[in-house]
Amino acid sequence: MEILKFSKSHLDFQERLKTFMDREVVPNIETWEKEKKVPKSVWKKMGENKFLCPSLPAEYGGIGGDFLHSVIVIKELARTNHNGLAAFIHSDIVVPYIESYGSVDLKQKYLPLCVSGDMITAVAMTEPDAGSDLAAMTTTAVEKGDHVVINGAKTFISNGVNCDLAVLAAKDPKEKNPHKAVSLYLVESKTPRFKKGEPLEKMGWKSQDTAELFFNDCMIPKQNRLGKKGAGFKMLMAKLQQERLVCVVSAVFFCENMLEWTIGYLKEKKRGKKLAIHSQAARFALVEMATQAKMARVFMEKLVSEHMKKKDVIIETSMGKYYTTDLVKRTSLRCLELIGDYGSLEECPIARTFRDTRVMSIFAGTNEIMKEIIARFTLS
Amino acid sequence: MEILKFSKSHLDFQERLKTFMDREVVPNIETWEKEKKVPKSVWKKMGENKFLCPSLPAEYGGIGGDFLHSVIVIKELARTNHNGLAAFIHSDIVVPYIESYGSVDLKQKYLPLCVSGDMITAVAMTEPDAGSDLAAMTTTAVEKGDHVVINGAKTFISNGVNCDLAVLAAKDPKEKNPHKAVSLYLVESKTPRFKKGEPLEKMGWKSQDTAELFFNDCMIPKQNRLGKKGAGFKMLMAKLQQERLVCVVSAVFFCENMLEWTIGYLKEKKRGKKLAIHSQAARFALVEMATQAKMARVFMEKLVSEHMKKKDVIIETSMGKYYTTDLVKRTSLRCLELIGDYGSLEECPIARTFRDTRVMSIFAGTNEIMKEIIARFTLS
Amino acid sequence: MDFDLKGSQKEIQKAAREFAKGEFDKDLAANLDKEENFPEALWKKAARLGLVGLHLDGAGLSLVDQVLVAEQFCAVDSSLGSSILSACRGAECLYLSGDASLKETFLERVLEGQILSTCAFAEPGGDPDLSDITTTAIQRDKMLTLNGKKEYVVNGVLAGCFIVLCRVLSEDGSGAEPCLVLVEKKTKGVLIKPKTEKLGCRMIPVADMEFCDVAVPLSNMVGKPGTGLVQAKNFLSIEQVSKAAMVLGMALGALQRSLAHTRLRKQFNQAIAAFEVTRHKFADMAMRIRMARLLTLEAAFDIDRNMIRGKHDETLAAMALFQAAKTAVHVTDESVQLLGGYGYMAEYEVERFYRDAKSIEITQPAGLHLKEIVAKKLIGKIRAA
Amino acid sequence: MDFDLKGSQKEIQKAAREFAKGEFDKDLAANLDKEENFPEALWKKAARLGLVGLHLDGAGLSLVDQVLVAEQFCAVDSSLGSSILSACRGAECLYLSGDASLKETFLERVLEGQILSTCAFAEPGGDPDLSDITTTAIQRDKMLTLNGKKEYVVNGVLAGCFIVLCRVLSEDGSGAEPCLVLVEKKTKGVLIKPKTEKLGCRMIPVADMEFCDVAVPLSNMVGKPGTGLVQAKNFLSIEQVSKAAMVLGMALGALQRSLAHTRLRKQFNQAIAAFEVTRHKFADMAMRIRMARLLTLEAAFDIDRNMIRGKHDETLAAMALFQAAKTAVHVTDESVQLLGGYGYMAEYEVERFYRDAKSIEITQPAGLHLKEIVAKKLIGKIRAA
Repeated sequence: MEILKFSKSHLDFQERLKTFMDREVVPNIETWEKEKKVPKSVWKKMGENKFLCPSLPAEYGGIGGDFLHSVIVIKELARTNHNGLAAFIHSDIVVPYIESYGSVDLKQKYLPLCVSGDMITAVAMTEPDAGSDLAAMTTTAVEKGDHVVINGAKTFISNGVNCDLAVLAAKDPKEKNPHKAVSLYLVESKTPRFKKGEPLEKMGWKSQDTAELFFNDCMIPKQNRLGKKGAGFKMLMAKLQQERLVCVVSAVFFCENMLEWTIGYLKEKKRGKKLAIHSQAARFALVEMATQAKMARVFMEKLVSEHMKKKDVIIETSMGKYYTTDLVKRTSLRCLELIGDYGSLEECPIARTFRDTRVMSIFAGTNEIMKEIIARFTLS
Repeated sequence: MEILKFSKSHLDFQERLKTFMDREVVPNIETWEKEKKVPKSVWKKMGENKFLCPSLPAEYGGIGGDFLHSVIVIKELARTNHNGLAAFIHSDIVVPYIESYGSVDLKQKYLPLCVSGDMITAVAMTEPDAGSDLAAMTTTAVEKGDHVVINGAKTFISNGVNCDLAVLAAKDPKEKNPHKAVSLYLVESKTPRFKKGEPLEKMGWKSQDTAELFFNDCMIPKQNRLGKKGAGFKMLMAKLQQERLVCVVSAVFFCENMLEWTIGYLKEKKRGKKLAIHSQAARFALVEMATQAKMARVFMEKLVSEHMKKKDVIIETSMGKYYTTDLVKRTSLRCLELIGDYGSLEECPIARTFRDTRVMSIFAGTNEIMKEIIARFTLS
Repeated sequence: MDFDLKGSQKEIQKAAREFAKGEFDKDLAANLDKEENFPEALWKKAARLGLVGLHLDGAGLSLVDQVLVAEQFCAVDSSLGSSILSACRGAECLYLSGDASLKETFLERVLEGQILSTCAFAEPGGDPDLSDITTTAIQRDKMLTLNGKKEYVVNGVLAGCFIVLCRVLSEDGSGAEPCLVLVEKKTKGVLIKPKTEKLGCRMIPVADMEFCDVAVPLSNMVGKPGTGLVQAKNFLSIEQVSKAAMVLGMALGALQRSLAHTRLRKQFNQAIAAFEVTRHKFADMAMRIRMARLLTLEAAFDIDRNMIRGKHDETLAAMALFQAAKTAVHVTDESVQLLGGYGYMAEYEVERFYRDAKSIEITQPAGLHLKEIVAKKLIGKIRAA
Repeated sequence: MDFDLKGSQKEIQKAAREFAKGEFDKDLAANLDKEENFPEALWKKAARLGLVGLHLDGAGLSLVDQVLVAEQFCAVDSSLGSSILSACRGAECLYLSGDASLKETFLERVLEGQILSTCAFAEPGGDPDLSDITTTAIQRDKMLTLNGKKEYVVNGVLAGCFIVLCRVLSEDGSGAEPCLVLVEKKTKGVLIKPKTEKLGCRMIPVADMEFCDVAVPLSNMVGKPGTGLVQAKNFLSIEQVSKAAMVLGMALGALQRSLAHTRLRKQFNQAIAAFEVTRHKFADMAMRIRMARLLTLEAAFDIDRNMIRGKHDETLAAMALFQAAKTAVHVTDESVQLLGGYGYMAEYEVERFYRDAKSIEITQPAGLHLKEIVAKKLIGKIRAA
């Protein structure tokens, strides 16, 4: 039932990545979860091993791969069952803005650093009072001569503490049309008057340095704007397909991993005279979850395949985003029910997956927003 | 998001079929629903127009098509919103037994008549006290010299009243191993001591002549056996993939049709100051149903594609069978909720679809049986 | 707080069960369902025994009793039960707000099983909250002249009297206050267009109606002008509870049938009821029925105690119907599945229970509207943006 | 049948609400959750006010009162509430079956907030119905010697006394009748292995236990040998109702928080609570809470009235916990979603309510086992094939 075809070089890449994860990531996760972030050194090692931005061409130091490399990274990160080292946010969500909309100068300056892991990136879009509602954004960017002055605050920013470079969405306060007011800027974290908050206390993504960012008369060079002035909204829209697709891919792998673990556990777990796996109710529950995961997998693969052919599948990807992130939540809830007492301890990996995946139906546009979008495009 | 590729000749076939349905089928459905069967003449016309058994080769009068022709027939039949003229049971479920397991003589004798619509076929497997449990079958076939004597009763037989030829499953009473006891026989309906019951009163499939069949010392020639003696169980198993796939294909099209109709209705229906389609709750409900239908569609197309490559996808097809027949039921229930009062009248097409599709999670192996099978193959 | 039924309640329950078990015939039900006929003889018999509208018989409303009867009737037969119970539909308006003369002329005849009654509130394309009623009753001297259209009127062709929600206007067009007016079927200008071929509840006829210059005496007003909407909503609350009880009965009846079937029938050498998944389906059904039933009884209790003072909580009835209907559709659907091929056959009844429950679930007041009633009170007014 | 609370019940409800609102501190809760600590000071204060184990204070069980308190506590704070309410876990066994001396020595100290109590029933790999208990208590003279393992013992490290389900044997190995025995923590041979890093209810410690030749006086038997399983099941019924009440409180608390948030917060120039889909989510949550709450109160009522005579319906408690937990997980999950990004942040509390509710839902007695209790009675014995 496979749709995606992985080449020998993809599989080699995956093997190297697996080894890397087993050696450099898995043994450190518990520490990172307590420290609420991953060390920058592991990003650097990811870069050294060519696991960051795999689709960038050789001129920037990349391996000139394709989106299947991204799928592999997402898959192997899901296997580690943590989300601190959120490489896909950097590689597949943030850096593509620079690649697609940056000037030649910006690309030559920053992309090699993104590939090498010297610079970790973040996208600064969400604000305390404007979640999915871009029109309500209040961060301002006023262009003055060769500079741009930024004021405002952003929240829920993944890689917020570690980031060296942020793609920032801000509004021209003079432009009244909200769809023409937003521009995107590259802001280095060492810029004066750019302050980062502490990592936020969250239900999950414990090792993820999600934070608030503050800009107080923060001044950056004008050439750090990505694309045309006022084109921010369009650029954000154009990148949504890949951003949501990343969520779909990740959600599907988390579903598969949870099922694999839970089946293994129930095959070993005694409940009185019989093994837990021999309960018909448990078996049906597993079959139902496996069926939904299988259908989601086929759908995900088809989406990836269409995306790689540059097709517009934004509606279908939005469907996938809401459906699979809801599925991963339901799968975690139901696996925990089957596991029982042991699932109430953090020792049980599904406890963490439950906490970590819960955010997926909230970020990158809540599932309610997904449904609104789909409705607008299909019912009008 | 398409996976299946239809050729020009497929599309021509579909156009001809559409015209045929509009002319010969749709205007008569209400009458057929009241009469509890369709006239044999419409089967004959289907045959004359080459819509029966499209995958049979020219030597039997067929057009030498492939399973995509079957998909087209299922789709266009679903569009008529009735199930009396259950051509896919004949073409894709029953006749394949003859094609795969019949002797040269049997094939030459019967297949041309199946293609031409002179003979309507049925599969006689289910018994009053043995639903999905083949081992509990009690109909016996005793081979005596050149003949076979059959005794027993079958129930819930689709095309039961109209059928001219039945593929009958019966047991050798001397064989104790239930998996080796069953053989398949071709029984012509004109055979003495083969009696048909009246069409059964059902929740739906009103124009379908589902009936009981009775065999009382019914004698048929020994050469009417399909395949080897005692190989019935294996043959039934081998044909399950296509039988269940037919259910999946049909269920998906019924989902799509219901959604299309319901969206159209809500776009016209006034509820006080606004149109029903402007209710956010209704819109989300439609989006959720459309998403599931879309995912099921992609899964179905992938299954068809693998099936056509002769791959073993019995597990995935069983997943599809339970999931899509459950989905079609849930879709009908939810569409009726959105439609409201009008849905409580038979005039509303969804009322009939609701009644008709309800049987899909029961026939061809109940959904509980599907889950048992999937569990056995994936959790052991 | 006390969850036990009183002695008198248990007696009523028993009387209803015995009547239904003794009188409801399986073949009759199958036949009436097929032919879309009302069980006239059974209705009259039930009325003679005081089982029709028994909640309107005492010193105050006793909807709890009515709920108990509805459950028992519909458990024995979903269609016979629901049609008999709907026979005096709307008589509650007469009971609560009709004057002595209306009560004598109509309410008594309804309770005695001489005529069927009903309400005609909803209009084509109207808002489910009835806020945009356009049917008018122009007042001149002692007469009202009605004009307007109503849709999906339950008991359509059969009812002898209709309680119509309209706006009463003076001759000069002023006023337009919502009011209930009783219209007899025989009155000139009352047009009834039956809607036949129903999906479920086929023994309960439904019709669209049109009033063309229908003249009725002023004394046919049920309550004063201006009270129409409140009265209509009160009735709808009562109806929501009654319907909730009916569908719960259907759920119980389906559960009993599927339980009996699966206890007897074997698959793979084991009774179907012995499989864990089957067992848990039953547990699930039993839990849902029990919860929806408590909610329905609470709503009935609240109406009995508080409606007369206008202090009942209208969200309870909406909750009860919403949940009971959802439960009943689930349980009847699951019962069809548990009976397998037999479940799909008319002879085994559960498919009819399923169609009946589904029909009640989707006909107004239903679904989104019921949720909106609950949400409105819970969330309250939100300051404008 | 009467759905209104009595005056005394309303007073208890109010007292519990006032205590929780006055004493439960948001930062304290966040901190204790993080550090996995028990709110000792609050527990003692609640005990002093008679709010710990108040159902064991009067002439008979009054679990309905306990349900009302649990709801109020857990609505104000899921973790503080549930941990305080679990402090006297198992004291019901002493209340129902302990002799005067056990009551004086232990029950009073538990109710006064001097020690925590708990039950230790389940064993590693054991059947959820406790039919295969292997912990033994060998009787010699006036002493019992306990050996065996227990798992997931609530209040693990903290409890001063454990009520242990074991089989009492004579020295020659005969007997093996199930019995409850009270074991003090300080007794030699009691090994406690804490299980830390919990997913939810992190203020309630849990531990595995081992008894190695633990000697306790014969007078520590709670009830007679042979009554252990019945007593254990009675306690589990009580616990099921208590847990149901706790999770319902959590659901209520989450609902209040998400309602407040969405009424204030705007998206696309409209309060989130004004969107139809949001409104219907609230309607749905309110309905489910109300139903599960009725079921929980009915189960408590039934136990209060009938347990002492052994005539209670044990399926009610199982139903109540199953449905209440399902409802609470749904409502807290939905609340996280309604708060969006904030819902995922610890500061906004609902994620903690969600983890707490989920933890209760999945720890024994839970899920499949509860359904089996219901199914067993509903379906009854089926003739063997």
